[in-house]
Amino acid sequence: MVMDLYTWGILILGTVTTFGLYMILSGVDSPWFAFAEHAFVGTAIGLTVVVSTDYIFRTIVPRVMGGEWQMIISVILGLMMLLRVSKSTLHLARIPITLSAAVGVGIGVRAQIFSGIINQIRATILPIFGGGSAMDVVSNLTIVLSVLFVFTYFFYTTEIKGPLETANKIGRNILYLAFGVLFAQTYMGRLGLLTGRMTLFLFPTNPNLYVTLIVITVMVVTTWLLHKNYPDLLKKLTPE
Amino acid sequence: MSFKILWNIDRRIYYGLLFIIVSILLLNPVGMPLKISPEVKNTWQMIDDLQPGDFVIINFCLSASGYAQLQGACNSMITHIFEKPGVTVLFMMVSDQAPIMLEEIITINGDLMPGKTTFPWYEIRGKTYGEDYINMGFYPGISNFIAALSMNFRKSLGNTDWYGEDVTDFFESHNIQSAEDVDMVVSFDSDDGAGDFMRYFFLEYGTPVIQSMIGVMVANSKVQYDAGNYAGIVPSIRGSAEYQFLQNYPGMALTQMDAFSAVQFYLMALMIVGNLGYHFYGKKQQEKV
Amino acid sequence: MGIELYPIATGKISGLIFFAVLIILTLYNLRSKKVPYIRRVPAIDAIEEGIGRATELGQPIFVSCGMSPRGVDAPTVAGLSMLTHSARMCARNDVRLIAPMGGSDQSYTVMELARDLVETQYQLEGKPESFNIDDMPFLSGRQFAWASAYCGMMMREKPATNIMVGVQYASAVYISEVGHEIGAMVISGTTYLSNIACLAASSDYVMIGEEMLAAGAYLSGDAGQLATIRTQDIGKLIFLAITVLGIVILTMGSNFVIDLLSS
Amino acid sequence: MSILRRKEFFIALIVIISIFIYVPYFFEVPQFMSDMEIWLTETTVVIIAFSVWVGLYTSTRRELVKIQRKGRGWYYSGIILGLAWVMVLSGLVLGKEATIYKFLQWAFIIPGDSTIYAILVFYLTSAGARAFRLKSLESTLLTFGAVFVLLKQAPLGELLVPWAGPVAIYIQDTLAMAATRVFNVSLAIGSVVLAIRLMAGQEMALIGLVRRATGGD
Repeated sequence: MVMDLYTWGILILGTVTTFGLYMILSGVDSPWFAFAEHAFVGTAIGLTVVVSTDYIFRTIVPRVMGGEWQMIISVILGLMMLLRVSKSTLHLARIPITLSAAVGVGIGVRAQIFSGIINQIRATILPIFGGGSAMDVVSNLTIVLSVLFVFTYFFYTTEIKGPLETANKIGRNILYLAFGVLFAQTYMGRLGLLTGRMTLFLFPTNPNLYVTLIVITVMVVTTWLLHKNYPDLLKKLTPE
Repeated sequence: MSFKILWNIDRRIYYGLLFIIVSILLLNPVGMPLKISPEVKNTWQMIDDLQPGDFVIINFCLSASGYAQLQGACNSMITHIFEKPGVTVLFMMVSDQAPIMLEEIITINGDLMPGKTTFPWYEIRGKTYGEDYINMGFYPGISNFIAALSMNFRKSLGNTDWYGEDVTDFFESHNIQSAEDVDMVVSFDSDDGAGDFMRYFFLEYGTPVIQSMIGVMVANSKVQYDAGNYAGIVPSIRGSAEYQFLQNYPGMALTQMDAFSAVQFYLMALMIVGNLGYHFYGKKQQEKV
Repeated sequence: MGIELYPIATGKISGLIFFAVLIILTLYNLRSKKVPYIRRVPAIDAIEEGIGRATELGQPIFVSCGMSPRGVDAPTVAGLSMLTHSARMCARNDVRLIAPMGGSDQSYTVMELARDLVETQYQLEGKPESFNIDDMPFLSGRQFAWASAYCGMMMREKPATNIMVGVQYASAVYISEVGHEIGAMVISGTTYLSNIACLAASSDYVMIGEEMLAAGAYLSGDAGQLATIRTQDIGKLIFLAITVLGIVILTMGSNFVIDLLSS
Repeated sequence: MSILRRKEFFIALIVIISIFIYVPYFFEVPQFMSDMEIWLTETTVVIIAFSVWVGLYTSTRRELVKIQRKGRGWYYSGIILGLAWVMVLSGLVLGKEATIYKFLQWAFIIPGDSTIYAILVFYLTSAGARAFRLKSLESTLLTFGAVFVLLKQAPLGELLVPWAGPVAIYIQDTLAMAATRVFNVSLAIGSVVLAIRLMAGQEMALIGLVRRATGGD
């Protein structure tokens, strides 16, 4: 019985969430959308809090118990973060904020020097003549020249005129061509998300397509009715 | 006059048609041919070359949305790794929605161990929980955590798994002490989890990193793959379909490819319609204004 | 005690040199306090146009400084500059500013910062009472929960302009199209190239990656930030010079530069 | 005025932290320095884990105020507040395997998250139909780039227009790749410079210390 309630609840509420959120496509405000949106935000906040706190209890607390005194300081610094909620203790919360900003920026940047800069130079140093087919020569030459042209588009402190202006324009055009390519690639990626979602919907593992369809019909009809006949009620039912 | 209609199509008509096309082709797949790209073949080979005694981290930086797309890659790659004899596996997540999705993957591909009724006690392709694989669950702070993991491997992970079981024996019996003992990292990403593994594991210890990522990340990951930062990539749904094909794993990724082709032609058709509308009607209207 | 006594870790010499050069350049540029020439990017005019539009129509504007999933980083700084600038313009023209905050686990700190910065702008304009903290709500630390709440707010408030800069992931297209649907002018800028490609198709104005950083520095008017742009340009020149040198030497049959970079 | 409020204290803190972060990375240092580096990194993870409670607090406060005011649609605030706290209490008190906790995840989070991602295709379609018009040189280039890749990606497209595939691969692997690379490099340089500015005490506004008055005032 409890298990039934569980499956049916997930089916119905899941459908309400899914189609409530799809309703934004219609461009019409609907209480179902508002419900789905707020329920999603609420549970999402809750989930983050639970898993983060669980990490503290599962990993950090045993280490403190195990006699790692330096972790006690970490926990104290973490707790100091909570002082941010009051104006009088706000300055104390700046210590952990400074620490996490400085460490976060530091560990990110030091590795980026290699992965983002040095290794990229290495990958751009391509043999233009010598070895390889004519096609290789053409593509290597294109890569090198495109890199040069696009870079000129990203110079901000030099006045763009003369030959630099031509290079800048070519760079900009290459960039737009690249945007077209990337749009198409991204489109395909997003399409994967839609077909993935539709697959789950059309071939549900926990099936009752009829229930889903009934729920959707109810949602569509109520929204339509509210819109046509009871605009005041609709206003009352949606948040400001 | 007819071009006026083309210029003023309501976007809801676009949406409705798209919905219908996808539904029809998913329900009645045609079965179009598929070419295997070299990078997926290469990645498949790398996983196939895993030796007994190798230790693999499988990381999820995947939200529920990305799972809908990478389902095929998750299932086929994970079973491939689990089919290699003597390989030990550690699951970890840096996305808070991932634990519940991993449980689904395990239920699909594994069976409960005899005498057990709950998670984590599942057997997948002959590997048993606690001996051949463990699930360490979620850790906060994506890049910061992975950095900490590379420096202080055992302590960052802790001794209890996601379900509160003590897993000290697992690490000791397989002699896993530091990040240098990791032989491969596989990351399923809808955020840049593999990028962090690449920066802190590959650049530090040379650990090969394989990424399977959602569509929007493909362009960036390809650049990293070409620069030699990633050892392998399985890009989005197409990569998933190819991997499923190589692995002979039955699944939806292959059937989704039909809907793919059709919708891309649909977009091209819309582009033509939009251009006709613009050049024969909209342009004049805009010039008038 | 001398740190230089420790041997350099293997394979890190090239990175260390690059880093050191950038440190020296930045410190030099900061000290000289010389404000360099900065190319004016079209997006700046777009922001002014957008706020002007809101003033005319008497509608609010939406500004987002990004999801900041990696905490405080360069694009987020640009986003905050843009938010600060918009806040000042809004306070001056009595336009209501709505800035939905959140989007990632690390956005909590950025949120407090943004609130501080915006409140200061209202105080500087002499209208502290116009600042309303509820117009900068926290809409959860999850990307899509944040985005759907953002769109819900937009559909209800019907803003004249929607400006979103900083780190924006896939949700940016969603927000931008909803913005377009309700008739808002959409100005966006982000650092993820695939996203920019999509935003270029759906926004009215788009800032391409570094253009956004330059615009942020330009708007902030802070000599230090402007000097940073100069350093970045020099950094790019160094990158180009090494690449070209490497290609020339490689063509002559030597792997010298590649080996140097690997050391 | 205590030392904890002074700007110099924070700059010193940043510089000390930076030394422990950068030096062990580039040099072979004694053990205590790498221990410090490890501790600092682990501490940030702990701080992030705690800071989510600040987020919970601020949203609770905001929604409570809304409920008190009883404005239009105030009960939606009740939904946020109620669900957030039911999640927190069930997850922490009853455990992660609790039925109610899993139920809420499957009912709201998983469908919500995947739906919004899927909606993007619809919006991209309408954006594409609108943007790909041969108006100017830029939009023409945008359109051509997209068409070739679309033809290549759809298996049927390669059969109908066989030469589209190689052209698309050429554009993808040279021009688009170069643009992406330049883009990433310039951002990487930007981040490095930002890190240096932080060390130089130029970005104190970012830790909330100095309220930066910006240009024009």
